[in-house]
Amino acid sequence: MGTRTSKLSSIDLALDGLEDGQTLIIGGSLFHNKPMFLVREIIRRQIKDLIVVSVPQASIDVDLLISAGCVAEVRVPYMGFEYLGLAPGFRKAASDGKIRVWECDETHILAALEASARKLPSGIAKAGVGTDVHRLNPDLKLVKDHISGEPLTAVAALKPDLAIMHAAAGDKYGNLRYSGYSFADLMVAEATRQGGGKVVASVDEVVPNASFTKDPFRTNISCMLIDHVIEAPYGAYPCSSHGSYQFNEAAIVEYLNASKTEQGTLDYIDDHVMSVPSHDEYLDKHVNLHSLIEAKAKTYVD
Amino acid sequence: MGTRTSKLSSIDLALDGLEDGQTLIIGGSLFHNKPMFLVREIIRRQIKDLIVVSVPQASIDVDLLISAGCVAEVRVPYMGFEYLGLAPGFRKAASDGKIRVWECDETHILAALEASARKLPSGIAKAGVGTDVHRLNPDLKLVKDHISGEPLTAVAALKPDLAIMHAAAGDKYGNLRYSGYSFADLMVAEATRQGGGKVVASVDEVVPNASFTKDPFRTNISCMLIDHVIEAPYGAYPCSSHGSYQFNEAAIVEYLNASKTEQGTLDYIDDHVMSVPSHDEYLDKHVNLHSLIEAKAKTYVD
Amino acid sequence: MSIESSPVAWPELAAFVLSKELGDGEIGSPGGARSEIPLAAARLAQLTHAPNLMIITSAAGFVANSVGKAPAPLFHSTMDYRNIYAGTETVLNFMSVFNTPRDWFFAGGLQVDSFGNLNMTAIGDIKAPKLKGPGGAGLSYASSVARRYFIYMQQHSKLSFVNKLDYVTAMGYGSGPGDREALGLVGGGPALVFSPMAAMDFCNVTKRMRLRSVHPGHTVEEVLDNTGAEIIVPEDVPTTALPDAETIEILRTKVDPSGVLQNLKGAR
Amino acid sequence: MSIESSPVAWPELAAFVLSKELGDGEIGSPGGARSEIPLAAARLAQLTHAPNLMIITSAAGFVANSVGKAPAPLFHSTMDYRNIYAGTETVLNFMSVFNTPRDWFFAGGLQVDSFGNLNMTAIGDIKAPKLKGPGGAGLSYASSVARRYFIYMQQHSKLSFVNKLDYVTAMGYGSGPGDREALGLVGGGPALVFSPMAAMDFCNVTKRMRLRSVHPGHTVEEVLDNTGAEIIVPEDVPTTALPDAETIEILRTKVDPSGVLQNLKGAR
Repeated sequence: MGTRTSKLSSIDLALDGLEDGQTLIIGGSLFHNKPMFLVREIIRRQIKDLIVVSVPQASIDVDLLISAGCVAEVRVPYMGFEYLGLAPGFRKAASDGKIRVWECDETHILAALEASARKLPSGIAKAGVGTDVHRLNPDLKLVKDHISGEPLTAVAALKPDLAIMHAAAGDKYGNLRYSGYSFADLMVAEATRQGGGKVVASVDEVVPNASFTKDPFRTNISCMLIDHVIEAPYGAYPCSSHGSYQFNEAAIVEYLNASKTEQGTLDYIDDHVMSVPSHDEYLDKHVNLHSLIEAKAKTYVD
Repeated sequence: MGTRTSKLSSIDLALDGLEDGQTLIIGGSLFHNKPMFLVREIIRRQIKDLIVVSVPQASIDVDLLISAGCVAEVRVPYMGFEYLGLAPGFRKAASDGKIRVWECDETHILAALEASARKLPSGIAKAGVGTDVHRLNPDLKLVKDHISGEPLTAVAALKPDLAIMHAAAGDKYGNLRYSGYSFADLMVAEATRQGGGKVVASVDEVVPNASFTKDPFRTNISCMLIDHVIEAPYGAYPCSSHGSYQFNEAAIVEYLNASKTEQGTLDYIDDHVMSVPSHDEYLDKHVNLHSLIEAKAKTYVD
Repeated sequence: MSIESSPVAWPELAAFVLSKELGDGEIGSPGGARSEIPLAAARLAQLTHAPNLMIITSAAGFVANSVGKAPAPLFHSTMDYRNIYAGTETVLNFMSVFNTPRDWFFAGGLQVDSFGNLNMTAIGDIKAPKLKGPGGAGLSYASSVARRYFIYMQQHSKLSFVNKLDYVTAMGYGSGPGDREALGLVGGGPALVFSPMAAMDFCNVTKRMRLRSVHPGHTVEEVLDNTGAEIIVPEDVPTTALPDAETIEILRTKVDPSGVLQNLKGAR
Repeated sequence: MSIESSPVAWPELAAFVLSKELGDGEIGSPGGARSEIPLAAARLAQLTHAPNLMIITSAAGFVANSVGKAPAPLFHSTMDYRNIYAGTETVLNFMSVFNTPRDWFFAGGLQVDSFGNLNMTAIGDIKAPKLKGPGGAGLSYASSVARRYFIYMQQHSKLSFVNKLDYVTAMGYGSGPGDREALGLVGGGPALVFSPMAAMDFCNVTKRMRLRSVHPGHTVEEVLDNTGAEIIVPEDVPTTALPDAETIEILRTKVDPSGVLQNLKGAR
């Protein structure tokens, strides 16, 4: 009898094949479950001209990639920092014409991902009808419904080259479990895997396979969708691993403040990414135990 | 401060509005989670000419409705008893031309339900391309994809008038939890609710609302999709409540054997449905404690 | 009495006014700009006149009802994990979020016009915009399906209330009656616009925005001076009613016990 | 040695032959007629040459791998709850079942033709069929997307192997090479047909069914006498190889410890 192959990978193996100009999709939403360790690794590799996708919301993950010069096109329905403000890198790059913005609604991206997941050529959404989005984004096609003839938006299947996501726990075969909400990560993995791309997950903790078999209803993403698992404790930091530890608001505000000037942005990227070649070094330099204890405590209410 | 309204209903209230010719969708699959108590109630009311939908599989639920003369049209991708054989009532009625059969693939029904759930006019599937199904079922339209132009099957949103389903546990507001797999029940509830129909669930046990708030990740169907909850212990019998008790194979074989003759079918319906006007009387007449203990035990392996 | 001297902070007034729009048994999503306010509005409605109202926390898939539950703090974000403790009974899988009813939702925008159309895309030329907005989010989706929706504008100015949007991100009433129906938009369109100065609804006949009430401390003239959109002004425009003491009590002890609304930037 | 006198029952032979078709790291669904056999085939593959193979139990959404787990009995149905104990690591939500890879699946049919097209709909006039089949199930879907698939025919007769189907429920190779590609069917089509008498594959060039091996106790002549479809018969047709003792041991102690396959109706 053979044994199963472990998908626990080095970062080099996991990001092998990632090239300039590819389509990268990032899991999580807003400040939650963002695979920030993997984002920093991509920046360190100085990959250029990425088409970056995230749904429903992106914040520091995509903004940092933009500021670091990795991005040619943004496909994100909401790029911003919610109650903390707008996305500085995104705003500036869009105003300077340095990135293309693929204007869209959540349901356009989801329809495109779902089409890929189901091996269908395209998906449809009602969103867009009556708006300017078809003019702004020619990939969104105004069509007539096959049956009723009413106007709809059609969009081709979206097949990312690489998906990155962060879960609270995983086993060495790639099964993933989240403590809180998993947002669109399952659809992200399905669409990428079915579209022929690669799916890489970082996890706060590698747990035994038995942890999944004893309660398979709790598994959020099956190992069959995952290519590589990397153990990266606090790998979402400064974002949350939803339900495990809260995002660090002060650390996110630090990014926003730094991003007010070009030099500030460069300094931030140097300080938080380029000068810390490994996750361990990042944690040593930027994350103190006290803030982690607080981040854990902040997932509860009295 | 007001109080929340209970959705615990009498069977009369729950089935109020069900009329001849309406579209009825039934949850569960094969021998599992079939709301047999509700099926028997519908037969007792002698509703006629129903369009009956179930996905992916139906067995004794739909077959009994057909044999009892309640059905005009069947929309079920697989009508049969799996390893126990073909569906006797369905086969006979189809051969005699007494029912219409809406030929289809699973993905056609799912696309039609999903369209309703999303308030879209239609859904698409690749299934059907290269087959005779478009000729046999004019509701399935062979179309060209909006983007690629390749052939696809389009199907209009399906909006059932009434959905019936069975869960292991529910609270009085309509939150539902299954012990095992919930098959397509969530989509059934979503499509029916979003399409303007009514959703009725029987549950083996009514549990406190706190049972859902303490682990909301385990809730299979939200109360917002459910109109009526009826407590009916062993309400799926002789089918399983998946993970709670196993289906009773002997009781299903009893139906198959009885269905070999017309008189046998009539006698079965009289014995199991018409002569037992309430669920309590049904349980008293047809279900013994020993078989329930066995059915529970059969959900485990050593 | 002006809002400055009133017993409630401005976000509390917003939550109160919006809560009154929500009916019992309805299902909807807070969200949009400043989601603390719509989330508070929905919880306040549950704890006052709408005990059967169900909240879906937008993209986080938590379905909640606070009635009879221990009070939980209000958080800035509907995606905060701690909303799990605020009466969450179901966590929807992500795709199911889009398969559930929306009797209402809340929207924000960079610009709104007099037919309730919204711009979240950009101000200025799209190739080099003066202000790039955060994007369409789920506004176009939700505005197409929701039975009705509420627009929350963070600023009331001639730049935000305009006659012509730079870009239409989500369609309200288009250019007037019949436009939604002609395009097959099943939702009913915007019902109310709330700004720091006033509340506006839409005329049933013309579908044009109409001044409904002016908040304490503001005047009709002031509103019009700051509105670039052509709106209907009835002869009598009442002052926005403040919540009574009992409602304030519920708001401050059960909906927002930690005073998030009172301490929002610009709350007073 | 005939199958009657062989050490394995006929469903065991089927499970063995099919298991050898499944590659390591693949993902697929048992199911179809007599799902005990494909389920056993997949588990046997996991426990022999394909430890990374993942089983999706069709419409029940259980994703399983038996390697290193305690043996669990084989059940007649892939929907049986007790499959949860057979190495299930994930339970997919129902719609996700259709968003996952299928390197293979198993199909059955009332009729199959020489290009692997299948009829599950009916025999005879559809308005009053001689035999109404159970319906299309998910055959058309799965046959359109799966990388390849296996057809399991319960009977080998001129009524089940035919030149022209009464109805096409799922398309195999249509009427020959290029038909699938022309219709945009991304899956590769049928790879193997297994019957009580023989195993058949498909010619790479013509896409026509081809006799691959004849089971112990049967002859090429017998197969052709019972085949209504025009199939390719190579000069040398080997006898279907039986499993070795070690494989039988694994099958009987780990895959099917309660002997479900040996006791299937018509197993001997």
